This record gives sequence, structure tokens and C-alpha cells, in this order.
Amino acid sequence: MEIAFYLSGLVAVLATVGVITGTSPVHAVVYLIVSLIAVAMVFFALGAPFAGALEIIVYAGAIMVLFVFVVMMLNLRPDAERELTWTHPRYWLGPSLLALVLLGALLALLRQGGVSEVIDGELLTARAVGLTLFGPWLMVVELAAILLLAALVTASHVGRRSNPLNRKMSGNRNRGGTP
Amino acid sequence: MILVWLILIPFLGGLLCWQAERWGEQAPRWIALATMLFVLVISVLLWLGGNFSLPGNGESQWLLEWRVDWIPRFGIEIHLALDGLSLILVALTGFLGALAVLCSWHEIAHRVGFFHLNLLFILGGVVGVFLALDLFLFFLFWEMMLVPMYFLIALWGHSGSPGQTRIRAATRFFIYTQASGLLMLVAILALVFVHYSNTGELSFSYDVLRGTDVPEPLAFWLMLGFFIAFAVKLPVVPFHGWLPDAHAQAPTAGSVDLAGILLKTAAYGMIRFALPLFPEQSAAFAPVAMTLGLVGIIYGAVLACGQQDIKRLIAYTSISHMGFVLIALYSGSELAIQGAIILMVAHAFSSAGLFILSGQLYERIHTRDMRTMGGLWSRIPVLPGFTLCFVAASLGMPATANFVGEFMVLFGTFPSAPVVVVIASVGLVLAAIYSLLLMQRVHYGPEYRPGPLKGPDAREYGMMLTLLVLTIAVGLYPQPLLDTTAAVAAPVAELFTDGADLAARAGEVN
Amino acid sequence: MNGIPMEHGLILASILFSLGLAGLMLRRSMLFVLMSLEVMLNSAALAFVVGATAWNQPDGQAMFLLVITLAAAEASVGLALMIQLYQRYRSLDLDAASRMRG
Amino acid sequence: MMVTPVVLSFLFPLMGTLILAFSAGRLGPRASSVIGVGSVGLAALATLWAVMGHGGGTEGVTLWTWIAVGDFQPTIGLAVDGLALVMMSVITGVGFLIHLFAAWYMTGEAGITRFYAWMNLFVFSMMLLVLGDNLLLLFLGWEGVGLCSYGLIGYYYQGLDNARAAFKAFVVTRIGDVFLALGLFLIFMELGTLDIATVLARAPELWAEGSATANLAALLVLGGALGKSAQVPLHTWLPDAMAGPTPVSALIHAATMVTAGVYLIARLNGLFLLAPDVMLLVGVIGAVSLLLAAFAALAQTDIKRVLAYSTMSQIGYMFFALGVGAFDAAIFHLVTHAFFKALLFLSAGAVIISCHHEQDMGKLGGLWRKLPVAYGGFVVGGAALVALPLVSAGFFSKDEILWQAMAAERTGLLIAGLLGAVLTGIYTVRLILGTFHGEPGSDHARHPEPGTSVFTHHLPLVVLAVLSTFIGAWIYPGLGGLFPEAPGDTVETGHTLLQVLAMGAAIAGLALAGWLFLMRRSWLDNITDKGAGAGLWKLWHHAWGFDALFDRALVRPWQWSVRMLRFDFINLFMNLPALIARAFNAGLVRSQNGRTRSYAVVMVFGTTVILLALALAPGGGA
Repeated sequence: MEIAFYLSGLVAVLATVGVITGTSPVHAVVYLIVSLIAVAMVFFALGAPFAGALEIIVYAGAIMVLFVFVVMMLNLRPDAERELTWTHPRYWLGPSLLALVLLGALLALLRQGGVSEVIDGELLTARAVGLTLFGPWLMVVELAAILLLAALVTASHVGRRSNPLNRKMSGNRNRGGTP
Repeated sequence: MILVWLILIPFLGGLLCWQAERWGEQAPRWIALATMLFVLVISVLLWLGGNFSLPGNGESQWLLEWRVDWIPRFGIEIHLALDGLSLILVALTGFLGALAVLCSWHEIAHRVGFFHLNLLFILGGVVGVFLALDLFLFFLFWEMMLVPMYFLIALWGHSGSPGQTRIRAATRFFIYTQASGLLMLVAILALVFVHYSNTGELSFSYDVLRGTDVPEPLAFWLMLGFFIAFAVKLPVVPFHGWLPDAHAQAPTAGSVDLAGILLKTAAYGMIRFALPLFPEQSAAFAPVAMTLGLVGIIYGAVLACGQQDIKRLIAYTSISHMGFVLIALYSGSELAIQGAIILMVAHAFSSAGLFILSGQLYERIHTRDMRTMGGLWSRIPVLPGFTLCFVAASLGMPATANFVGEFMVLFGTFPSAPVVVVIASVGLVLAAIYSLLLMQRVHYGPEYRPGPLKGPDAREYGMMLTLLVLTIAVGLYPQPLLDTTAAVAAPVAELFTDGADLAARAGEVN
Repeated sequence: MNGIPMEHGLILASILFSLGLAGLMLRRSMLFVLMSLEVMLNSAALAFVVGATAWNQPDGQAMFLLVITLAAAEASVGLALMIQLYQRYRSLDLDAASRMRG
Repeated sequence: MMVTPVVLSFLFPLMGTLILAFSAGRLGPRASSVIGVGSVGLAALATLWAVMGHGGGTEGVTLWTWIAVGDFQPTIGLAVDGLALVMMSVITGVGFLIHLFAAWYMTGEAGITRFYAWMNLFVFSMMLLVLGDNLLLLFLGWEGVGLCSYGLIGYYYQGLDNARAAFKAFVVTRIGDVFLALGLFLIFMELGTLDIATVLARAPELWAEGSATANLAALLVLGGALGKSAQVPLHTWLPDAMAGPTPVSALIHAATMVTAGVYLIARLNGLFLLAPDVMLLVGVIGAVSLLLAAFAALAQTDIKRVLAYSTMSQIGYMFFALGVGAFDAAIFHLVTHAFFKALLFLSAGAVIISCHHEQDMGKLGGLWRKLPVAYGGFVVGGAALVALPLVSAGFFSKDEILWQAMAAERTGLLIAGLLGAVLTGIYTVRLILGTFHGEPGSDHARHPEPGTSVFTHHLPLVVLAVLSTFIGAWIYPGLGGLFPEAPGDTVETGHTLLQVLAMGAAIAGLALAGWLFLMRRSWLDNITDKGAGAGLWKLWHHAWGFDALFDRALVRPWQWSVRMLRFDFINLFMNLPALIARAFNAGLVRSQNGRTRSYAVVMVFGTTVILLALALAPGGGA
């Protein structure tokens, strides 16, 4: 069971690297989906089937699909020439070093942390999670619902094609709105 | 209860004036005048009523006292108290307030109600400063004085050269005093916390904080915090930058208030707070303070001679005069401190007089630049005569209050610091130079532009006459003032003696 | 079969997090920024779940659920803004939209 | 406040000033001159009454305590003794005659009210100076006199150089006043009191003779006296002070103000006796001023400047006498000098007005038949100035001084005194011949309009002329009792020898001048044109270059520093915080470059730093 954990962990890391370094958006999205599924596999390996299922259904299924829609809608082509310009080390050396330092700090903290638990694989059933969700955490769940509602309203308003703010602002720049 | 009324009257009067603008332009002026005269009358009645003998042990040194808790959690209370010194200064505020209103009778035309609101709020704040004894309350009134003064300069001032607009001058004035006020606030809070850590009791009251023993290095910095706050307002030379601009751009009423009273709040603050709260550190700091005073005298005088604008010249003379006060306060001799108090009153009269005269000149020849003045003696009937008298006062002519003040300061300081007095008396010669320079470039010399101008009307004549009579009266018979402040000056002088042996040497002579 | 030590799970989460972070900083196109954001959120969720299973507390997973709702909400709004950016600037390059210069 | 004659004597001028000052133009010229002259006249009468009623000793009148703080208790009190009475009679007597003459002199001038207001204020301040029983009240009179001299010298304020002369007079005398003030501070610190009687009593007890404090105190008082009496170092203001109207010069720069210094030293004689070498210094300064002024007077063209230098030299004689310890002789000479110098100035005034304000000797001449009264005044005054034996008042007083010097074995000073007497003879004769004899230099001088009114023109001149003769010397009451033992009183031998010497000097001076100016006029002129002679003449004309020296040493650096400091450089330090703030602002603004990615990097940088801090912090971790 450990092998599944390490293997899918590795896959997730590689897929994420693929997302970051990808030039074409479509490949990047697909890599991201692979990475999410790999993480779901990790959840299953750890013995959290409910979390894994959720991950696949909501995360990979819903959010990534949304991404794919948007990528398709804007039919983005891989603009290789702009991407190439910043591959020059001067651009990515600084931030990546910073990320490495951050990783080092996190690991150092973990090692000091003295966390000695071991995951021995017994399952955390969805029932238990459901009970806590609607037990002490009821308020938070309601709040999460409201959050989603808010996101819904904002996304619909901002994303609308012909919203008044857009027409007034871009009246002068790209006449005739978008197709 | 009278003390509370003394503070509230100007504020209420201010509001009344503001609303009274609806009934015409004259109403706010009369109301403002009535308010300030009311304050003056109350303080004079208090003066006649009270006895100012040295308080025996036991009875409190305050003539009147009024305490009520304000924020018990922090030990802040509205603690107002009145003694000889604050009584005189409150009376001075009332008198100069009335003068300020009178001298801007024709000068201020637009937004008269709001002008008088600001004017009276400044005076209310100043009366508050003179009465407040709780450090927090003192700081509150100390800051409250600034805002209306800022508006006074910014809205009703007149700009000098394009570079030196009145807004810049007002902002500079505000920032200078505000920043130094902040230093004082830090010093007050530090003092309170030290007291709290010593005794576990949180209190801002004056008597309690006088007792706290502050660890040595910190005490010096706290004293410095207070000193700088008062030095900026006094003004002492390095921090004097704001005064000439503020005076040059302020309306006459603003200048009269500024020179007449606001400078005195700094000196009062030193006598009341800076010296008693930190006696040993002040005694150690005395030589530095005296040198600053000397630099102020000489530097103020040299700059005064170089000015073209008449109000800037008078402003620099105030810096020079206040140098004497600074020397006196840190000399540790009762005679010098009494002299400083007399000099404060005298300077208030003479500089108020000179500013009112420059205001009247401005109303007639619409300029303050001395290069375009000259030979006004024959053109204006009575004003040059009064200017000569006030110029004589400002150069310390005997029989005027300035002479009494300056010479008491010099007599008192001589035993403890002879060298300082020798250099300060050079200041007397410089005072003669800049005062006569003012007289010569404005009233003597060839006529710049011919044509007679109208003389002073009854209002102006009355103002000038009262100021002159007061200056000569205090000059010839200052005893009433001296008796009232005797109870204040003695303890402040003793502060230094238990520290240093300076005055002891002077004492053994007779 | 003595189980997976918890640190490994957390190490995996931090690696994913810093990768997402690097992506956020490196890429100029807003799409990739959003995606690296998703990766970071996902790694945080992973850490929660690892914690939950390690201490056998269902609260971790409840928190995981919330993280996912948050990720969803954030993604939707992010994408809507991306569309506007695209409308406005004809490209997804974030540096183009730098009118807020000092 | 008891109304004794003494109090009256100084209240009348005060009232005169107040009435004139606050009349604000309502009083015409006649009314103001009547008030002005009248008030001083009444003061003279009150003084006369006081003199009659004075029974010797010192009568003190204390009006009120001026200031009372601890042991600093100066009072407004008057002390009337012989010295004060003599000074008062000189001030009011000669003052009255000068005011009378001024009525004639100032007819037709604008602002007579202002003139008489200043003159009355001057007399009031001088009376206070003389009557004050404590040094602070004396200082009040001292400064008041300075202010009035400023006002009166700058009377014709339209002219810029008149105003500048007044300014210079006030500032130079103010420097002297500061020395006096420092002396006051020292005296108060050491003796604890300012009352003159107590000071003179306590000084010998506390200070040993010749001790440092005594010397310092005497030196400072001397500094004050030099400023006011225009002696060598602080004398440059006197010649320029001739810019004022002539009666002003007569009153202030001949009779009263310049003698204030002499009065002060005479009044504080106890102090000076404690410091013998300062006494000697007084004598030396007197001698030096005497010679310097005499030489300068030889080379002046303006008649008033000649008289100004002559005053300076005569006051030099008084300081000479004080230095030798002959206080009584100094005061005697002060009185006679007041008479004949006032006479000379007023006669000069008469000449100037008659010749339409012409003051240059070159342009005058041949007036002696047309202006008989003025000529008479000049001759009698000149005789007294030269100390013509037996006839003139000057002879008795100057002879007394020289005799005291001889008795005190100060031979060096004596020789200077005799040389001064000779020079005085020469410049007086030169003045009289140049003004009245020879050819009239300009048409003003050809047909002058002599003063006609008897009361205001002839009377003062005649009275002063009478006083300048031996009658003046006879009036002097002699203040022997007041002052300590003068050297000459004990020694008897050699008095006649000295009188012969003094007479010889005076007559030699007259004869030499007469021979030079009458016979050898041409020879004299070409000497003063060529090289050395012209140089010497120019040097004397500019009074040995003191004025130029002070101007270059003090005035110019002062003006330079004022110009340099006009731009308030200390204020720049206070602009520093503003500059620093603005620099920070510029730096930080650049970091707002609008690119979200750089913001992200900064944020990540922040978190990593915090995390590192947590990780590396000693107690870090869980």
C-alpha cells in the first residue's frame, strides 16, 4: 500500500512540473488533471476514500472541466515565441530559487517538528466524516454554501460577455464587442 | 467651577459667533469682543480677590482648584488649577484676545463668523493650557491650539512671495509644533509608565508624577522630550524656522495671538512642567539651554536686521527676546524667573503693539515691504509716534516693561553665569540696532511716495493707547505682577539650588 | 507493512506547494497562474487529509471539503476575470495589465 | 508723594512733554514753543527754590519702590545734595536759555511741537539722571537721554545722513551703556545693593584697594562714562551729531548730556578711589582725548564741527581733572564750560540762521560788523574757552585743574594740558577770524539777516556772555565738602608758578594764532596743500581716522554678516527631515511597478523570510 502512495506521489510531482513548464495551455490542463488524479490516488492509498472520491469528482471533474471549457472558449494557441523570451535564466532563476528556499524552510520545520504519527492504513469512513460535517461543523458548511453562492454571482456578473461596465470601458478600444 | 467657565466661555463664544454670521457681519465681532472681555473681567476679579502670599505648609499652592475624574481607568482626570502665574497669563490671553478681535475689525471681510470661531477656539485652547494640570489634559489643549491657528493662517493670511504661500507657512507651523508635541506625548507616557512600574498606580496627575524617581539615563531623555516641545514653540534657534513664515503670512489678529500668547504657553510649560518634573536633569542641562538662549538672542538679532518684510523683522525680534526668557528660566535664580515672567508680559504688549501697527500700515499702504516705505512720519498723523514708543519698548528703554524684565533677568543670572550675561548684553546693543532700523526704514528717511494718509480712528487710537499705558505702567510699577508671581518663582528657583550650589554663592554676599 | 510515516505525506504536500508557488511566480500567462494556484490549494488539501488520516480525526477531511469548495469558488471567479482580461487586452499576459504603476 | 521743589523741578518738563506729545498737531508753533520754554523755565524756578531751601547734606525723597524681589529693591528715589543741585541748576538754567534761543532759531521750521517734546523729555531724563539715588534710576535717566539725543539729532529726518548720524549716536552710546549695565550687575552681585550711598559705604569694606573686582567695577563704569561723554574710544558719534539743529547741539552736546559721564564718575568717586590705576586711566584718556580733539579742531571747515571737537577736548580736561582726583575742579570746569560752550554754540546758531544755514567757514567771513551780537558772543565765549587770564570764567576753572595736576605730580598730564591750552588758543582764533573777518565767501555771507528779536535772540546770548566772564566763576558755590581731599588743597607752593605758566600758554596760543592767520596766511595755505602738510591736515580733518577704523573694523563686518545670514541657514537643518522623507518616497514608488507577478514574488519573499526565522529561531519548531 506504501508503494501506491509513493508511486502516485511521484506521478503527481512530475505532472505538476509538466503543468508549470508547459507551453501550450491544453497540455498544461491535461497535466493538471493527471496530477489531481494522482493526488486522489494518494488519498486512497492513505485510507481516505471519501476524500479521494471528492477529489476526483469535484476537483478533477468540475474545476478542471471548467478550465478546459475556458481554454476551448478562448481557443488559446500556444504562443511559443512569447514564452520563449522569458526562458532566459534571468527571469526564472530568481523565483525558482526562492521557491526552493521556501521548500527547504518547510522541510526544516517538518524535521524539527517531531511528528511521529504513522498512517497504518485503517480507513476513515465517509460516515464518520459526514457525522462531523453536520455535527459540530454545521455552521461552516452553511458558510461554504454561501461562499459558493457569492462566487456564482461574481463569476456570472464578471464573466458576462456584454456587461455594461465592459461596453462602456471598451467602447473605444475594440468596437463591436467580441463574437 | 469658575475655571471650567473660563475655558468654556471662549469655546461657546466661538460657536455663537459662527452662527451669528447670519445676522450680519458686525454681530460676530461684537460677540467675540464681549466673550474675550468677559474672560478678562473674570480673571481681573479673581486677581483682585485672591491672596498670593507664599503658601504656608499645608494649604495648597493653587488659588483655585477643580478636579473631576475623566477616565478613571488610566487615572486621567480634569484637573484645573489656577495660581499667580496662570492667572496673569489668562488675563493676558483675555486682553490680547480682545485686542486681536479689535484690530481685525475692518481687516477681515469674508467669512467673519468662521474667523471668530477659529480665533476664540485658539484662545480657549490657550486658556486651557494655562489652567490644565493633568498632563493628559495639558497635552490635549496643547494640540487643540494648533488646528484653529492653522486655519487662521491658511484661510485669512496673505501670501508673501509666490514661493512662500500662506498654506506652506501654515503647514510648516502645524508640522513643527505637532511633531514636537508628539515628543512631549512620548515623554508623558513614558513618565506615566515608569510611575506605574514603580507604584503600580496609573495616574497622569501633576503632583503624583512630580514624585516619581525616573532612572537616570531615561530621565534625561524625558526631560529632553519636554524641552524640545517647548523649545519649538518658544522658539529656540534651531527650531525657529516656522515663526517668521507664520507671522509674515498670518493676518494681524493671528500675529497678535501668535506672538502675544502662543509663545508664552511654551515658557509657561517650561516653568510648570519641564523644570519641576525633572529638576536635576534640567540643572545639568542648564548650560546647554543658556547657550541656546544666547544663540537665539544674537542670531535672532542679526537676522532681524537683514529682513525686508516688516512682520518678519518683528518675528525675529521675538526670537531674540525669548532668548532672554530661556536664559532666565535655566538660571535658577528667583529674580531671573520673576524677570522672565515680566519680560513675557512686556514682550506680549510690545510685539502685539508692533504687529497691530504693521497691520494698520498694511491697511493704508497695502504692503509690508520696507523697501517701499520711508518718511511716513509726515504722511501719517499719530501712528509713527506710537511706533516710536513701541520701538523704544522693544529695544528695552527704561520705564518700559521690557527694560524691567530684561534687566531683572540679567541681574538674576549674573551671579550664576556671568559670561552668559556679558554676551546677552551684547544682545542689548543688537536690540537697539534692529529696533532703530525698523523705525528708520519705515518712518524716517526720504519719502518713498508722497501724499498724506488717514490717521488712526478711535478704535485704533484706543488700542494703541491702552497697550502703551500698560507697557509704561508695568515699566514703572511692576510690583502687583511681581507679588502675584512671587509664590511661583520661589519654588522653581529652589529646584536648582538643592541640585547645584550656583545660587548659594550669590546668597552668601548679603 | 508498517504504514507510511506522516512526514512523507507532508513532504509531498510541501513539494507540490512550492512547485505551484514557482509556477505562480514564473508564468506570465494568467491561465498558468490560475492553474498553479489550483495546485497550491490542492497541496494544502493534501496536507489536511494526511493529518486527518494520521490522527484518525474526520475533521481533517471536513476541512478538506471546505478547501475544495474554496478552490472551486476561486477558480470560477479567477476564470471570469481571465475572460475579462482577455477581452480587454487581447492576450492573457498579466504584465500588460499594469496600469496601477506607482 | 510730597510735592517738594525737587520733585516739581523734574515734573514740569515731563508735563511739558506729555502735553506736547499728545497734542498731535493741534498746537501751533507759538503755543508749543511757549509750553516748551515755559516748562523748562518753571523747572529752573523750582530748582532755584530748591537751591535756596537746601540746607546742605543730602535730602532723600523716595517716591515709590520700583521693584521689590528678594534683596533687589531699587526705588524711584531722589537724593538732593550739592552736586545734584549744581547739575540741576546748570541743566535748567542753561537749558532754559537754550530753549528760549531755540524759539528764535526754529521759527519757520516744520514740527516744532515734536522738537520741544523731545527737548523737554531730554531735560526730564537729565534731571532724573542727576537726581536718581540708585544706579538703576540713574540708568533710566542715562538711556532716556540717549533716546532723546537720537530723536533730536535725527530731527531733520528727511535727510538720510541725518537719520544715520542719529542712529550712530544712539548705537555708540548704547555700547557705553552696556558697559555701565555690566558694571551695575557686578556691583549688585558683589555689594548686594544699587543704592548709591550704600554702595559708596559698603565698597571700601568689602573690596580691598586695587583689588580685581574694584578695578573691574570702576573700569565698567568708566566704559559707560566714555560712551556718553564721547571720550577717545567711543567719541566718533559726537562730530556727526552736529546734524541736529544747533540749539540741540548746544543743550546736548555742550552743556548737559556729554557731561553725564563726568557727573557719574564724580558721583561714584568712592569706587574710583578704590582703583587707583583706573583713576590714572581716566586721567590719561582725558589727556589723549584733549589733544586728539584739539588737533582735529584745527583742521575743520564746518564751524559746528570745530565746536564739537572743542567740546570733546574740554571734556577731556574734565576727565583729566577726575583722573588726578580733583573732583571739585572737574565739576567747576563743567559748569563754566556749560556757560561758554552754550554761548559759542548759540552764537554759531545765530550766524548759521542769519546766513541761511551756511556752516562752512570758507563761505563765511566779514560778518563782524553785520552780526554784532553773535560776534560779541563768539569773542567772549572764545576768551572763556581759551581761558583768557583774570577776565574769563574758563581761566579760573582750567587753571584750577592744571594746578591740581601739578600738585598731584602728574607732570606728563600737566604738559598735555598746557599743550592743549595752546592748541585751544590757535583753533579758537582761527574759528573767529575765519567766520567773522576777511572777505565774505558767499552772497549769503554778504548780506546776512541778523536776529532782531530781543527776548529770544539777544537775551540768551547776553546772559550767557555775562556768565562766561569771571562772574560765572564767582557764582560757583564750591562743593568742597562733598568730595574727598583733592591733591591741590594741601600743597601750597608752586601755585603762582602754575598760574604764570597757564597764562603764558594761553597768551602764546593767541599770539601765535594771530600772527599765523593775520600775517602769514599765504604761507600757511601752501603748507597745507603740499605733501606732508596736506596729509597731516587731512588726518586731523578726519580726527585721526578713528571713524574709518571703526567703520572697517566693526560696521562693515556686521553688514556683511547680516547680508550673509539673511538666508537663514540654521533653518536649512530643519528642512532635512523633509528631504529625507521625499528621498524615501522616491525609492518606494519605484517598487509599485504594477506587475502582479512582482508583487507575488515580494509576498513569497516575505513568507519565506518569516518561515526561515521560525525555522532558525532557537526555540523554533512545534
